[in-house]
Amino acid sequence: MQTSSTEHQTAPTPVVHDVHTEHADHDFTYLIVFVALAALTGLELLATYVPAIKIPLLIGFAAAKAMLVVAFYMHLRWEKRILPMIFAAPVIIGILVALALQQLVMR
Amino acid sequence: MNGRTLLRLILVSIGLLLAGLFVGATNQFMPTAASAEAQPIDALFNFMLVIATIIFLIVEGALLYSIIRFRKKPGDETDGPPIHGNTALELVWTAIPAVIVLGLSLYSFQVFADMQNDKDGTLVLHVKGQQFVWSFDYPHDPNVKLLSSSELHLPINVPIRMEIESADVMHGFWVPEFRIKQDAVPGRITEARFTPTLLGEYNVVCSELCGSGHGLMHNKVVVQSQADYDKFVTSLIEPEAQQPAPGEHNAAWGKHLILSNEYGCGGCHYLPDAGIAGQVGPTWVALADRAAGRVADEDAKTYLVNSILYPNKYVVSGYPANVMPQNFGQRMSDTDLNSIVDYLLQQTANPTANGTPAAKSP
Amino acid sequence: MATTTVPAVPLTSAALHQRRQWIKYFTWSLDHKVIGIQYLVTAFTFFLIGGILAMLIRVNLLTPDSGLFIDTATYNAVFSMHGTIMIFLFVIPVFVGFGNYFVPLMIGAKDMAFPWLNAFAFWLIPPAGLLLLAGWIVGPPGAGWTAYFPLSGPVYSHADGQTLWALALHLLGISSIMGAMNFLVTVKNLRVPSMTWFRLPLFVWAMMATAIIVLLATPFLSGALTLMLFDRLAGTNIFNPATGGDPLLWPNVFWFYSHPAVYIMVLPGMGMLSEVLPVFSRKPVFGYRAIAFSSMGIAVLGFVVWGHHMFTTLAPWTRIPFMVTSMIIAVPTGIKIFGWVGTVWRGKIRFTASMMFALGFLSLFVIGGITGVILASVPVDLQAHGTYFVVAHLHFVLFGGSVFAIMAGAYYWFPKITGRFLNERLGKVHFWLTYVGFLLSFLPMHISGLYGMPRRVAVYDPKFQAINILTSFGAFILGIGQLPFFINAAVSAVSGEVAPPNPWNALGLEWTTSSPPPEHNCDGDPVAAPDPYGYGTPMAVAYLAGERNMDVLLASGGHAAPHFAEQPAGGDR
Amino acid sequence: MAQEALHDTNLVAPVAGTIPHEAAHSAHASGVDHAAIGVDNRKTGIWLFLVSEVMFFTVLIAANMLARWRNPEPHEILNIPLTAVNTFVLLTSSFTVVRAFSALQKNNRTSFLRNLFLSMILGITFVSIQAIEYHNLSTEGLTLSANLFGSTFFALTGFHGTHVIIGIIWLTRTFIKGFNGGFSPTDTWGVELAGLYWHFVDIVWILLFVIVYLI
Ligand code: HEA
Ligand code: HEA
Ligand code: CUA
Ligand SMILES: [Cu+2]
Repeated sequence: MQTSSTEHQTAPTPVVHDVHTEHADHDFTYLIVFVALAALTGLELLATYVPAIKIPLLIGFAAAKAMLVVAFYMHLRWEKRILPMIFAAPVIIGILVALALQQLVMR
Repeated sequence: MNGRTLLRLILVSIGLLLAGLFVGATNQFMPTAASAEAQPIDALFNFMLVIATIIFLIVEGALLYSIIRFRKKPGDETDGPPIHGNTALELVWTAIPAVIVLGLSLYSFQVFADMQNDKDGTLVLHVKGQQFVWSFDYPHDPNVKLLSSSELHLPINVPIRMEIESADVMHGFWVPEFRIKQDAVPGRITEARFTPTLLGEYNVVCSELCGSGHGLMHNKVVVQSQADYDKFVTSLIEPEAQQPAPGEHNAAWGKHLILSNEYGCGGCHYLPDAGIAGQVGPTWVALADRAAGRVADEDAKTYLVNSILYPNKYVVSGYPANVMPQNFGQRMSDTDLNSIVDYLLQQTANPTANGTPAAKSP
Repeated sequence: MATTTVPAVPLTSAALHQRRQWIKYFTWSLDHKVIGIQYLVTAFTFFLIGGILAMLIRVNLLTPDSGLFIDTATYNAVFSMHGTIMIFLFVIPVFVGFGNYFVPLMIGAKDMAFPWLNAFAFWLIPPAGLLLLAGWIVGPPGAGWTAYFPLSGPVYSHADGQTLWALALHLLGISSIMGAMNFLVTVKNLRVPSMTWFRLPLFVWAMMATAIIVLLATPFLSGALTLMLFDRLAGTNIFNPATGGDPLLWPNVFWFYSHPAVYIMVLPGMGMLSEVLPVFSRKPVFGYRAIAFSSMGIAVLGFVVWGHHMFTTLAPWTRIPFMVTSMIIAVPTGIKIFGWVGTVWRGKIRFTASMMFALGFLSLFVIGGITGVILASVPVDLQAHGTYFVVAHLHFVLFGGSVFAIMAGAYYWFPKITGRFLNERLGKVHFWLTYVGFLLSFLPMHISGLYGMPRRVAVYDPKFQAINILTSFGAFILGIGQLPFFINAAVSAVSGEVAPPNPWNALGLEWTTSSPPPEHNCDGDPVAAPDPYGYGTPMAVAYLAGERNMDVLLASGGHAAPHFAEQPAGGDR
Repeated sequence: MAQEALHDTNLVAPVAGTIPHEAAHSAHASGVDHAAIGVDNRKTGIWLFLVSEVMFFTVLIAANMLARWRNPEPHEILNIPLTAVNTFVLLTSSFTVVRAFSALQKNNRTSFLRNLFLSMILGITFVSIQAIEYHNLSTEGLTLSANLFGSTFFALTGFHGTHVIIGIIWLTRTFIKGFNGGFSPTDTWGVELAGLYWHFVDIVWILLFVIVYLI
C-alpha cells in the first residue's frame, strides 16, 4: 500500500512488515495507558457530581479513553496511515449521523 | 473557432433554448392549479422542464449524432483518435451543471420559503387520517358541538393551515390540484399550508402506503364561497338535544360515533341516516335485515360484532378482504362497540322500526 | 524477450476441455470464478421471479378496480416482493457476481483475498431468497420495500412474512458487508504490484466506491432491521408511537442506508459502461481520472442526501439541506455522462448487442437522472412524492440504468465467462424489445404521476385507465423481450459460437487470458501497463492491425512491453 | 522492468500481459495463499469489519439517545457503581490482552498464556456482572418491553454483551491454540486479530458507559 496516491508511477509497496512486529517494546507505554484509562474513569465518576458541566466533560473523557485504546492498544499510532484513515471514516460519519438523527426525529 | 462553427453553435443554442421553452410553456403535465401555491410551483416545474429539455436534447443529440455519424464504416477496422480527455472541456461540463443546480436550489428554496410564510387571516383546520379514510374538523364556537366531516370544505381565497394527525399508520394528505402534500405521522401533528383559489370539487388522496385500502383512501374536497362554507359548518352542528351521552347499548351514541366519523366507518360504508356515503364496502342500508343468517348459527348481533372485530373472517362475497382495519378489537371500547351494533340493528328496510330516517345530505 | 507464449487457439480449446462440470456450480467452491457464476445465475433467477411479479402488477392495473387480485392486500404483497427481490436479490447480487468474476482478473490476482468468506457470503443469498419467498406461505409482507413503521409493525402487519422479510434482508446485508470487505482487501493488497491506483480499470474503481458505500451504509440497515425484529418478535416498542416510540426513526435510518444503496445499485453498472463504451467505439475512455474520482464523489455525497425521500415527512426547514446536496449529485454524475458521450464522439462505433445496451443506458439514465433532480426540488416533490412519477424515476435509473448496464456487461463478458458468444441477432431482438417496451411502459408514468395517480395502489381513478393500459402493454413487450435473453444465455452457454480469448479486441487485463480463464486465472504473473486502456494509441493501432513486429511497435509507441507480443490474437469480428 | 521507467502515459500501449514468473515482482499477491502476504489481508480485513461494526452500533446508540430525549427519567434506576466496576474490569482485560501480545512478541510464553487467561476470566466477569445488573433491573421493572428506554437500553447493551461473549470465545480459542504450542514471535497474527476485536468491544463499552449511564 503506497502511502500517497500521488505517486502514480511508483508501484505499490509489496507488503512491508509492520513496525510493531519489529519487537519494539511498548510494555511501559501500555502500563501508562492503563493507568490513564483508570484515572479517566475515576474522573468520569467525579464529573457526574457537577451536573452543570458534566456533559462536555464526560464526552471529553470518553473520547480521550477511546482514543488511548485505539492509538496504543490497537497500535493505530504505529500503523501506516491508511488504517487510521479507514477507521476515522465511520467514526466521523457515525457521530454526524447520530446527531442529525436526533435533530430530524425530534422535530 | 472559425465564424462558421460559431454560427452553427449559436444556431444550435437558440434551437435548444426554443425547444426547451416550447416544452416548458406548452406541457400539460400538471392538473388544474387550484391554489395560490400551485402557480409558483408550476412555474418552478416548468422552468426545470426547460432546463431538463435542453440537457436532454444536448445529451441525446450528441448520442444520436455519434450513432449516425460515427458508426463504423464497413471494412474499416481502424481505431478512433487517441483522445484521452480535455481538461478545459471537462471543467466546463463540471461548472455548468454546478451553476445550474445551485440556481435551481435557490429558486426552489425561494418558492418553498414563500409557502411556509405565515399569512394573515389563516384558517386552521384539523384533519385526521386513519385506515382508510380522512375526517375533518372545523374551528367553531366552543359552545356548540361540531361533528367531524368526511368531506373537506374550504372557503375560497382564505389561507388555510391544516393540522394533520394520524390515528394508526402513516398517511399522506395530498390534493393534486393544490400541489400540496404532507404526511400524517402517528404521534405528532404536522402542518400543510395553502390557499385555495378556484371553486370546484377535488379529491384529497392518500399518498403514503397505509395498508390494503391505501388506494381506496380518498375524500372529496369542496372549495366554495365563504357563505357556502359557513352554511356547511353550521350544518355540522349537532343540536344540543341530540347530543347523546356515551352509554352501554345506546344506539344514539352509536349513531353519533358514525356521524362524527370517529372510527372512519363512513369512508367505506353507505348509510344516509348516519350521513355516510362510502362506496367501498357493503352498504349498511337495511343491514339488520341481512345480518341474521349470513353465517349459520349466528344471530344478527353476533354477526355484526364479529364482523367488526374479525373483518377478514366475515368478508361479504364480492368485496375485498383486508381493507377493513383489523384492530378495532384494540381500538374500540366495549361501550362504543355495543352502541354501534345496537344502532346498526335498527337499520331495517321497514322505517317504522327506526323512527324517522333523518337523512342528512352532506 | 517473450519466453512464454500463449498460443491462442489451442489454449481456448484446452480451456473448453476442462470445462467445469455443472454440478460444481451447486457446491461449496472457493474459486472466485465459480462463485461469480453462482451469483450471476442466482441473481438472474430472481430477476425472472421479480419480473413475473411485475407482470402481475401490470395485469392488475389494466383495470381501475381491484382486477386480478380480489384482495388488495395481495397486490401490496406483490409489489413489495417485486421491489425487494429486484433490488436485494437481483441488482445488488448481480453486480457482486460480475465483480467477483472480473475484479481479480482485472487486477491480476489469483483469487479474492478471502475465498472462504467469499463462498460464505454467496451461500447466504439462496437461503435469504427462500426465506423471503416463504412469505407467500405464512402470509406475505405488504408494507412496500421501504417497510415504513407502524405499517410494518406487529399491530398492522400480523403476517409472519414481514418478519421473514426482515430476516432475509438481514442475511443479505451481512452477505453484502462481507463481500465489500473482501473486495476492498483484494483490490488494496492483491493487485499486481506494478498496478498503481491510476492503472486500475474503471470497473475496479467503481467496485471500490461501491464497497466503501456498502461497508459504511449497510450496517445501518442491519441495525434498523435488528430493531424492527425486536419490535416484531420481542414486544418492544421502539418504532411504536402508541407507547412512546418514534415511527420516524425507521425512515431516517432506512434511507440513510437506502439512498447510498441506490448508488450501490448503479455505480458498478457505470463502471461496466466505462469498460464497454471505449471498446466498441474504439477510442480511449474520455477523462479516466474524472470518471474515477466522480465515483468517489458520488459515494461521499450519497451519504448526505437521505432526507430527499422524506420531503413530505420531515419538519419543513430540515428539508432544505437535503435538497441542495441531492441536486449537487448531478455534477459528478454529469461528469460521467459527458465523459461517456465524449468517448463515443468521433469513435468508430460497432453496434454489438453489448454496445446497444450501453448506449441505451446512456439515453435512459439521463432521463432518470434529470427526473431525480426534479424530484430533489422540495416544492416539486410536494406534488410528485408518492406518485407514479417516482415509480417512473426509479425504473428509469434502475432498469434504464442498472439493468441496461447489466445487459451490456452480460453480452460483453459472456464470451470470457463461458468461452462462447451470446447470439448477436437474438441480442439485438432483446435490445429492441426491451428498449421500446421500456419507453412505452415507463414514460407515461411520469404524466399519470404528476396528474394525480398515487403509487402502490391496486385500485385507481378510472381517468387513468388509458395511460395504465398503455403502460401495461409496454410492460408486456418488455417482459416478453427478456425471453430471448434467457433462451440465448441457456443455449449459447452450451452450443454458442466459440469465442477466442479476446473477441472484442479489448485491451484490459482480463482479456489476456484464455476464455474461459484457467483455474489459476493466467499463466505467470501479470505485469500492469502504465495505462489501463489506450485505444487509438499508435501502438494499439498497430496491434489491432495485426502488426506484431516489435520494431514497428517500438517505433510507434516508444516503449514496447515485451508481453505485448504475447497477447493472443483477437478474432476480428 | 522497462515499464517502471515509463513516463509518457498517453503514448504507451496500455496492454498488460503475462511475463515469465522469474521476471515478475517477487512479492506477487496470491489470494489463497495467506502465508505470502495474507497477514496484511487479514488485518485490513478486520479493520474494515470494525468499520461496519461502528456503523451498526451507531444505529443502536442513536435510538437510545432518542429514547432519552423522550423520557429522561427511567435512566435513574441504572446502577452506576456496579457498572463502574464493570467498566474497570473490561479496561483491565484490554490491558491484559496487550500484555499477552507483547509477551508473545518477546517469546515469554508463560506471561503470554497467563495474561490471555486473565483476559478471558475478566471477560467472563464482565458478562456475569452484566447478567446480575439485568436481573436487578428487571426486578425493578425495567425490561425489554417495559418502555422505550428499556427497549433501546437492552438492545444496545445486549448487543454489546453479545460481542463480549463472541470475544471471550475468540480469546478462548486463541488461548487453547497457544496452550497447545501455537503462535510464536514471528506468528502473532492470530493473537493480534483477537486483540483488535477485543479492544474494539472495550471502546464501545467506554462510550456506552458515558452515553447510557453517566450522562
Ligand atoms: C439506481 C438507482 C437510483 C439512482 C442512480 C438515483 C439517482 C437520483 N435520485 Fe432517485 N430514487 C431511486 C433510485 C435511484 N435514484 C429509487 C429506487 C427511488 C424510490 C424509492 C422509493 O420510494 O421506493 C428514488 C427516489 C428519489 C427521490 C424521492 C422521491 C420521492 O419519493 O418523493 C428523489 C428526490 O430527490 C430522488 C433523487 C435522485 C437524484 C437527485 C439522483 C441523482 O443521482 C441523479 C443524477 C443524474 C443526473 C442529473 C443525470 C446526468 C447528469 C447530467 C447530464 C448533468 C447535467 C444535469 C443537470 C444540471 C440537472 N430519487
Ligand atoms: C431493479 C429494480 C427493478 C426492476 C428491474 C423492475 C422492473 C419492472 N417493474 Fe418495478 N419496482 C421496483 C424495482 C424494479 N422494477 C421497485 C423498487 C419498486 C417499488 C416497490 C414499492 O413500492 O415498494 C417497483 C414498483 C413497480 C411498480 C409500481 C407498483 C405500485 O406502486 O403499485 C410497477 C408498476 O407498473 C413496476 C413495474 C415493473 C415492470 C413492468 C418491470 C419490468 O421491467 C420487468 C421485466 C422483467 C421480466 C418480466 C422478467 C423476465 C421475463 C420473462 C421471463 C418473460 C416471460 C414473462 C412474462 C411476459 C409474463 N414496478
Ligand atoms: Cu392512507 Cu394510504
Ligand atoms: Cu435517494
